[in-house]
Amino acid sequence: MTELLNVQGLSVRFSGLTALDDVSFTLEEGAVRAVIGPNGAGKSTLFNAISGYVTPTSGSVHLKGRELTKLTPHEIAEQGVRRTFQNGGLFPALTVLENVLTGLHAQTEGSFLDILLGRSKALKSEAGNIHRARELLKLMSMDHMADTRAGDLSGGQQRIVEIVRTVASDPPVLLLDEPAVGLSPVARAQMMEIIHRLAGEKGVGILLIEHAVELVMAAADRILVMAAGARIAEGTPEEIREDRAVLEAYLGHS
Amino acid sequence: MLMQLTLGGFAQGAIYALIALSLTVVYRSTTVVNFGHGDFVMAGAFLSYVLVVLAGIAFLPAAALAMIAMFVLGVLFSKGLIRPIRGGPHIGLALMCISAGYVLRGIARMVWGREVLPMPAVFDMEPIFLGDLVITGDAVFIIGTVLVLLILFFGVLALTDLGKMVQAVYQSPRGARLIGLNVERFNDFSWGIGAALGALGGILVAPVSLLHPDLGASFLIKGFAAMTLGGFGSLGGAVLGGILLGLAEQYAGAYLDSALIEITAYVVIVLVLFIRPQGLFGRKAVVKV
Amino acid sequence: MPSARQRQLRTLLFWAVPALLLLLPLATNAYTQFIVNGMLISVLVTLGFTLVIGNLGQLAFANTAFFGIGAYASAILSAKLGLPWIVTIPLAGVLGALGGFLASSAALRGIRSYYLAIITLAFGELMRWAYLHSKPLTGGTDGLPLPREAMFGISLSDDTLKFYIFLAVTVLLVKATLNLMRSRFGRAVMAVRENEIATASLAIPTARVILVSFIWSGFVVGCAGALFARHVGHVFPESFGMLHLIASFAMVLVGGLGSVLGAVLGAVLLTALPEYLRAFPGMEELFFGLIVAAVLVAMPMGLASLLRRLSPIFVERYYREES
Amino acid sequence: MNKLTSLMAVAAFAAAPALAQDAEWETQGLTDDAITIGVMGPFSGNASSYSKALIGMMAYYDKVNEEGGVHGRKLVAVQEDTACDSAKGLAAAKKLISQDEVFMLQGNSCSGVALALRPTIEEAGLPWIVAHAVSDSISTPLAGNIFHGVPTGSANGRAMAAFVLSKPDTENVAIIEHSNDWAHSYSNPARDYLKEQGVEPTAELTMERGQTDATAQVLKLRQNKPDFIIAALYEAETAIFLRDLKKYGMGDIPVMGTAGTDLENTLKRTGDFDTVKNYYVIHSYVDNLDGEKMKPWGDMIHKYYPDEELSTFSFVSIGSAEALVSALEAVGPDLTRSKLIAALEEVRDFDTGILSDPITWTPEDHQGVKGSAVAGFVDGEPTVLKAWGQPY
Repeated sequence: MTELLNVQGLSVRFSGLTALDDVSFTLEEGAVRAVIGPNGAGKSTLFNAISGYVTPTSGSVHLKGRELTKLTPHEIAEQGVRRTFQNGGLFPALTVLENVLTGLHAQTEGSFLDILLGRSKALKSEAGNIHRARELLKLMSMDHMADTRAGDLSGGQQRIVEIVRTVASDPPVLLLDEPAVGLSPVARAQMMEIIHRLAGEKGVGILLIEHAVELVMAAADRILVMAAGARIAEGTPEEIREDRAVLEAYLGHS
Repeated sequence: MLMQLTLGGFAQGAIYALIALSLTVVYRSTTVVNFGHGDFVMAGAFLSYVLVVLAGIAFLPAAALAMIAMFVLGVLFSKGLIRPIRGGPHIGLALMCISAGYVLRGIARMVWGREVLPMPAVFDMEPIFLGDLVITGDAVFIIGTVLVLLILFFGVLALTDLGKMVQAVYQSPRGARLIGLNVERFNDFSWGIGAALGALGGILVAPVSLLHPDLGASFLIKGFAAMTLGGFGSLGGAVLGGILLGLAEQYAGAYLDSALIEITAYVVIVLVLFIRPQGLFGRKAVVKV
Repeated sequence: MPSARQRQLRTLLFWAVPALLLLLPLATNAYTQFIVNGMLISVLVTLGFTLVIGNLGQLAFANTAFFGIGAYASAILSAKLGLPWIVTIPLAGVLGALGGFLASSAALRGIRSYYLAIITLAFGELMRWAYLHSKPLTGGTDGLPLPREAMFGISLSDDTLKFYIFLAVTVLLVKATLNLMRSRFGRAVMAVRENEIATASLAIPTARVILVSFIWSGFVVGCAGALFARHVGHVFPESFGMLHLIASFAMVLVGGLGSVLGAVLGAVLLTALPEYLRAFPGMEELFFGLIVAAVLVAMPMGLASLLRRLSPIFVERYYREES
Repeated sequence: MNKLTSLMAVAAFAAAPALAQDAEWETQGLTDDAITIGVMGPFSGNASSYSKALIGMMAYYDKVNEEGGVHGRKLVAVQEDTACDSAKGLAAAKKLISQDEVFMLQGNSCSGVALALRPTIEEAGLPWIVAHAVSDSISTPLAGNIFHGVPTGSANGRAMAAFVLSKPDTENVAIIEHSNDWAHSYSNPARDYLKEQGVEPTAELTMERGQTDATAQVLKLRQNKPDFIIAALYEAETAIFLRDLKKYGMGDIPVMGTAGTDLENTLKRTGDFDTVKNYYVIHSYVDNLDGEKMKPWGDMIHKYYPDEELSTFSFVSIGSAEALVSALEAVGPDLTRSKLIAALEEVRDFDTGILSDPITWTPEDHQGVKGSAVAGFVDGEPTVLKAWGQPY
């Protein structure tokens, strides 16, 4: 399998506090890697450091050999590492379709001037994107909601739309920040299905933060366990289930 | 000349400090910046005029009555117009404040639009000459009143139970709600205090100035500049910022060019926000992007 | 969503309105024509304003500054450099855009919300001070008269001629702004307002979106300033003070925050209304104050939201599906 | 006028004044028993205190009407608000001209608005008597239909400077002013006059509207020790400036103010005679405001506007109204706009009984009032003066 993401010795320190301590791992095409750990373990910091919202103190992130470490969030997204947000990153006042279209921003052709003048180049590209967005929504059986305000959707629907928006541009790497939180069992199953399909059919490399253990165990090929900013264990779900350090980390905090 | 300018700067700065403080009181508890505050200041001045000149009440009781009236107006404004749109975008709140100010100004204009009103001098004391320095009754009166008020204000805040409660709310409104404090009512109260303090600014200016409905506009900007300079949200900073702005105006006017007095406040705002957005004492005034 | 037929109807409506307006001078006298011309200017000012405070969600009050910059640019370029006025319109727009760039530089330094409001207010007043104290260029307090000029053999003091020029500029800029809003750019602008952090995660350069919004707003309002310079024929510093801000606010709000249709409606209505209030001088402040307060409480999304409920053809979507 | 024809004949539109001089146009706004007069003024906005200036004129119309009008016609004022804003003022003028179709215009207070109006009104061609705004550029260069019925800025400014220099041994003159068109319309001609007389102002200071403190300015003046100060400040700021001047021990320096202020109200505002005893103002009238010769005029205003608080503004437009009525009388019953303009240009040395200087309008010069008296306190009484120490 081709390596997509290569994280080497990533550390983040805020005024003396170490939020992320020398974390390294790789993510391959079609792989699902979960990151688990108690609250404050540094999972979100890891995501923020990879996606450019937090500047790492040391270490590096490469996508297919290209360095991402010094790039801004939108540049990293443009390179093909896209993420969702724990608290939901949808734009509530925009419709579902508009939300998905924002995910295709960088894929739309036409300069500012083309847009201003309504030139056909910009219009054609826009029409193509609208078509694509509708197709994607149809795949998720969300096409009937295309003109609903995103803020009016249920929590589960919002999560799905956010994922549709995030994968609309076919990014090679996807960072999912607690995609199943607050979802009903049915919606969880649907989310699992989506994750499987993305990884299995499209070969997307997925990095997943999740608290729902059964989802993690079922979805992930490998699991990275963190505590206090550092990696304490890594392995397949089976290995992790047996790992003493993991048990201690969890028991010690609960 | 330096001493004289300093005294004049303190007298002007005391008024700015009062206005900045009253803006800050509202801002700290409600996170709303009252863009109509200048007109609250004007309304205070006009009310005291009505009570002194038209109703024949002595200045001090009239001032107290005007402040009480403005307190009530502030509370009503908070209850009636701010509460319904709380939690909405800042734009709505800013516009609501501006429109309230316009209503006050419109009323003043309807009644007094065509007259510029004089207020009888309050502290008609013979100026004291200390060598080159002239100390006037007005300056003593303004600085004295503001000083007493500040001591009272910060005293209450630091020493009484009420003050400690207020500080607790400033720290964490959610925590305050948890311990059973009625935050809504506390916000109404803050609006009242803000309006009353601002009105006092107007009342103090009234005898040394003349009254017209546009009186407030320049004070609003001065208040903003003082707040920005002292650090947004810092009560002590607002006071200090006001004094410094008063001094800066006087020095700039005398040593550089008198045309600069008018824009000192604007220049202060632009420079502070660009160079040191947190002001002298404030928390950082910028939103993280 | 509007059906294909409704979309056609909407396009038809969009062009029918200005087409019908071409006949308007038959029904007006010099006074009513002057008021209508003023409405067109207000439409542009409101449009530029609503883009920044409504769509982008930034509390920037630099609108009067852009307007003044545009008006003075037009007056100076025609009076001092002898350029034909019509040529100064886009140039005034460019200078207004420069003002927009300055305002955005504050927003991009993280000066947002109330701080942005205060610093942009200060910016506007500093500009006014600059007009007052740059006498050789701006005429200082005496203002700057625009030179007499004719186009097609008709004097530019003629309100009918001005109407056709103003109408053309307004339709062009409204159409361009609509194109903008119904493109990826328009969506990005809204996205920044809704959630700036999430926007960046979608490969949208948020800083550039903010910058370009301000620049376009400055351009539109700057062009409006050039129209205003010719509308009045004489530019004074007092025309660009804080007092004019409330009228702009009221127009944005009554029409509907962030709506192009709303900008047009609000500007037309609230330019006309004070003329009906002429019989009650001095009531304007009270009136605008009460209107804004009432709209904020009772109808926060303005008239555009009422129309939207009336018919889906008034629903503004941030994408464009050509039929 | 048929709108369609004018629209198609666009070229004719450009030549509107020429086209407009037809018979119908000549008597627009005129009936057998009424002459409609458009009265523009700042009835709202932050300069609305100047709308007082139009009261005297309208009271005079009422008086004339009560006495039977002019050749049987009543003078009907149609008021329009300019809010002292150029766009609003233009709308007001266009409304009066093309919607209300008034016969003529009289009034307007704000110079900026008047300057913005000038091209429109000049093109429209109907007579306009400027009854308060002072800027010279309103009536110079000559516009055939625009007449200035008050002393202009240059007349006032020169009168101010001349009075200042008429005080023996005046060498050191300082100027303090607002940075607005109103203040400059006084101070610039005063500067010019001083320069002609070889006097260079030693200090030029600004004090903005709304400032409540003049310490910095006064301290600068204290270092400067001027013999005379020219103050082009509004009422409120004048009072503050004088008060601070006295506060800092400079109450003995004479101060020359504009026609925008008067002694009586300045005294009322400062509440202290010592503060204003060395204050002089441009005073375009024959007597002090509560003097014997002004009393009938004050009574006239109060007859029709009982609640009016009298100030120097209240009287300013009466003189031009008198001149208008005399010209209307001279034309006779067959009134037309052209005849009125011709009659106005015949007004020579017209003594209004209220303005200190007579009104003269000639075909070459429409600035009717060439000078102005000054008022100051003499022995504690407001007194009209011709020059330093010389009563009017």
